[in-house]
Amino acid sequence: MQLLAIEKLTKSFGGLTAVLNVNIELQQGELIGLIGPNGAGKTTVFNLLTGVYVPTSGNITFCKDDSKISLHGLRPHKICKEGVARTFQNIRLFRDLTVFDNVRIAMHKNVKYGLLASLLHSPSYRREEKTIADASMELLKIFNLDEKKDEYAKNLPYGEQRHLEIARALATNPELLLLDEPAAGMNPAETAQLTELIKWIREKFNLTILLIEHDMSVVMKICERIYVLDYGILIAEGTPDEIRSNPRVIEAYLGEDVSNA
Amino acid sequence: MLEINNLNVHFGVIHALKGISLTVNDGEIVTLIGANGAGKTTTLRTISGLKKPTSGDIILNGENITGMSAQQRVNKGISHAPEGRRVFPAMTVLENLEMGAYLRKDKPEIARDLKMVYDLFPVLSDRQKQPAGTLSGGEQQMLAIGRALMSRPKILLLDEPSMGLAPLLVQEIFNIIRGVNKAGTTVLLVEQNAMMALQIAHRAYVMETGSIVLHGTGEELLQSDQVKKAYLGG
Amino acid sequence: MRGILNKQLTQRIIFMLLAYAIVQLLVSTNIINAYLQATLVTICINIILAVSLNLITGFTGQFSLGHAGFMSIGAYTCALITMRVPTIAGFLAGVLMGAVMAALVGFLVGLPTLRLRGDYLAIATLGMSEIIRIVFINLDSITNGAAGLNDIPRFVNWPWLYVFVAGTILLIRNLLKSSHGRACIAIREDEIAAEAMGINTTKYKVLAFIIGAFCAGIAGALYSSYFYYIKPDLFGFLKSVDILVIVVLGGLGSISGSVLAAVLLAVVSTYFQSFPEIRMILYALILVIIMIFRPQGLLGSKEISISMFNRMGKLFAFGKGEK
Amino acid sequence: MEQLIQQIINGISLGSIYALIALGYTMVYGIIKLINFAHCDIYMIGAYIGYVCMSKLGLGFLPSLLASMLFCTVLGITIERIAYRPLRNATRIAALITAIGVSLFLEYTTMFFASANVRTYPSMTGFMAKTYKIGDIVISTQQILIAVITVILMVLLQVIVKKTKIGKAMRAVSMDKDAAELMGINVDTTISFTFALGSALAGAAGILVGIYYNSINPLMGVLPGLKAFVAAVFGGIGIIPGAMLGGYVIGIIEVFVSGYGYSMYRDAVVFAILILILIVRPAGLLGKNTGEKV
Repeated sequence: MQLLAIEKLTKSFGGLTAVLNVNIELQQGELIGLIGPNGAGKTTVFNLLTGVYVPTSGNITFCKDDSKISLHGLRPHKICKEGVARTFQNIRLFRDLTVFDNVRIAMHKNVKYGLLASLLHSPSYRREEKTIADASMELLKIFNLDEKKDEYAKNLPYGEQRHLEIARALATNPELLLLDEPAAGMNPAETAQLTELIKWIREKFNLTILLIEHDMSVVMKICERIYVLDYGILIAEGTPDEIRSNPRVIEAYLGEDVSNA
Repeated sequence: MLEINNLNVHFGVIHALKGISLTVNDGEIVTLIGANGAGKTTTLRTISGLKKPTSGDIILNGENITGMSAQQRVNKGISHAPEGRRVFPAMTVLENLEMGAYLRKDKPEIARDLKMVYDLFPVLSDRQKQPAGTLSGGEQQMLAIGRALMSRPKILLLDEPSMGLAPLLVQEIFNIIRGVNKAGTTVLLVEQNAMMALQIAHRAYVMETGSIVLHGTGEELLQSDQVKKAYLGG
Repeated sequence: MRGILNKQLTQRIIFMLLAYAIVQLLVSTNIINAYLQATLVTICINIILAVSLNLITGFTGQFSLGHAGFMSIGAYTCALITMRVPTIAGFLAGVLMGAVMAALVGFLVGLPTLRLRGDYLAIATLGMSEIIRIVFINLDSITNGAAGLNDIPRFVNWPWLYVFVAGTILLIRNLLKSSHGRACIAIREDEIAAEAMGINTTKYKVLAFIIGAFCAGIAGALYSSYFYYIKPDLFGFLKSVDILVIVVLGGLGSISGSVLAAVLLAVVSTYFQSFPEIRMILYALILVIIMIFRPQGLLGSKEISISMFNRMGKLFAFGKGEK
Repeated sequence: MEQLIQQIINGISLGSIYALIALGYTMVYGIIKLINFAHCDIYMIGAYIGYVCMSKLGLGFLPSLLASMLFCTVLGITIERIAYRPLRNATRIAALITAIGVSLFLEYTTMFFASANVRTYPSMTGFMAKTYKIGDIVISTQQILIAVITVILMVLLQVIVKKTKIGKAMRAVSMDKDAAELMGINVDTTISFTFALGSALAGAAGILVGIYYNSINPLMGVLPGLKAFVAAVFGGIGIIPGAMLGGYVIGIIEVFVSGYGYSMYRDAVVFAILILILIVRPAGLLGKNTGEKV
């Protein structure tokens, strides 16, 4: 079943076209890679998907419960509410808040009690706060962060910050998860561990994942299909094996060494 | 050429460098590898004078430079291409390169070095008049290295030159580093990409949480089980 | 768990009643005389102002230099109402109307925050409050212009003050401990990430301004009612700075810090009354010196809580070794 | 028509003064991202120094101008060194409060020594007091002087910033302090130099206002300071030609609003323009809007 359809997506900044006529299609439950050289427009695609930028033209359709929703022009928080969550290329945690609060904040969209209830700490406030706390702890346990719940996010080691960012994205209870270079800055051992984790959370949370990554050991290993962007244009799409041997991709991005590896 | 003895650095209460010592010999490429937060960048920042050490000595060609300001160190021949490129975004490529030669007064020599940098990075020559902020990540990295070379350094400190670059560009950057070194500049290289770094380095140090835990030739460390397991994914 | 909660609640109530009773006793025995009473009122009003500005600036991260503008709207509204209806009902209606009017303007001031950040917002709010002041000066027929309003009936006494101060602190504290409050704090930390996590940043920024302005309106109303004389120049740029200084001095993001700093500054400024010529010079010097040596304020973003006293109490009770 | 030209002339005189002050705000903001609230008081002190030189020491206009610029330069550097440098890595709000503290300190110290009373500048005589009439339009020597001195100083400033090495260093430091330091630029010196330039211009503005309006007082800087800041924001803060443009525009608008009988609202109009500009074009008239990179 189709979950997301990007059709003829284009974004220009002034005279500069960052993304041109890009088509991407995700089926429910897929794990798809998006690769390409720096400045090819990968993160711009994420920013268009999550509403940080408004597309110059094109459609983004998200299919939920048999209804089709256009994400075009929606504010980021609306898009998050529809079920799209993301991580950021250069980690954007709430650095001066605790690990626990980072996750609790991301559960905001499901909170039902109103302003008055929160001013007066009514029974419905208490009930829901307890639910939020329990759910947050459960998530933190999955990432082995429950022991560190009162630690400030900025004090976590780098790898754990990346994990917390994923946990926080999951706290919004998404259907589609966008990961922007989750392995950046990790050493190979950490990267291998992260690769397993991504595979595992997809099963556990029944997710569809779109992944930007430079580390081919991750992309080639877990992605079912890969899209390749270069100068804002899709130059290839296919299985890891097809991509690895695609001459255009080798020339623009991979180089000989990697494709042989 | 460069010698560091028992260097300690603190950020408030955090002990970031715990008495590290290392040497870089004339003409070498020495690489510093290790996990995030191990203290690699702090080491470079302390050498170039952006961060003051709590104790320890930094010696350049026999002269103790620990107390010197960053400018004095540039004058003595240390040049640092920092993490994240840090080019001046609103200045043109040419102006950026000129800033690299800020302390120099020998106009003809500067002109020659400028030509040398353009030969090394032809793409920069094509984009002389373009603001540096509009360059791609790879081009900015080249500019950062070129700018660092414009002070005509004896030793070049490079911090994560491959970060965030596509595999094809990573290869190119490492080829350039090797070329710069062949042309006579000593290099101290901090890298996340341990595999590539060890392949081009003469010698290497491994850092963990503020200390140096291992050192040897690039070849030796490539074979070391400890390094393989932690940094090469083997 | 439930037992502890109740114990904490009881302690809190006892603490609050005690604070009320002690001051009431001091007032009725005239240890707090008329002169000190003015200081007490100033402290209370400043607490309301600082805590509400802290919600905007300290917790939601929206830099505002126009809090005095909101205050002046509360002050004028309440004054105009009580001067026509000089009864306790008129006073309460005045406070409420003052707060509502201020909140309304807060909503208008909050709108530019949707586009502005940091210093730009600070300057915009400063401009807005200057405009309010100039309008008050020029609405001669209603506000009596630059000369101001005189003979405003006085209804403010300690019990009323206490109700409004405790109410403000309690409501804002409760808000901050809820998901809505966490949404505000998330905006301060990283607006883009907050938005991406499903928080309607527009809504919460404007909300912070509305609630903050509402409370400032109350403070202004209390001011006009106690000091029975107001004029536009009382609510100029300097007044906004005064409030901001209390917030920064106490610690951005610390309610108890704001309370502490409000008390401290009032005491210091009362003491300085004895040397009027150099009072402002000293004030300026202290400001600079504190910022240089403690830029994060007295408490940083920490709170003084009753459980802290409990822990200290236990430490004394059990002596060493208790952990 | 003649009234229109007359008002433009008056607006340019007032605008010149705003522009000179605005330049200091814009340069300092460009390099350390601080709204230097004390800047308007440096301008006030410039006016007082001019007063002392001209009416107590009996110096002529030009020597007084230079003395006032020099004194303000030293004052600006000192303030930066003592009050702002320790806070360079502190939060923006702490730095802002410090700036406000310094501003209050200068105002009330001046009040302490010179009293809060208004002082009257010595009246100009001879050539300096001349006015010229073209039809119904009146131009005074002082107005010409203000316009000419302002233009000279601005050209000088442009040359320094664009052509000299220290000017390039200023640009580099404003973009990235660490990287600038790695080029061998002395960041502290560069920042001091920026304060020196801005303060010298404020000193000049102070004495020009003195001869133009004749009266000065310790709080005279507050409102022109705010308006000059508005001018800087109007043109695009951090952009030098922007500050000049903003100064002239604000000056002319203000004169027009007063000229058509709304002088009570002229300050409100300036602030309303500020808010409008910030909302419609937050980076200012000449600024480029650079959103945060995600």
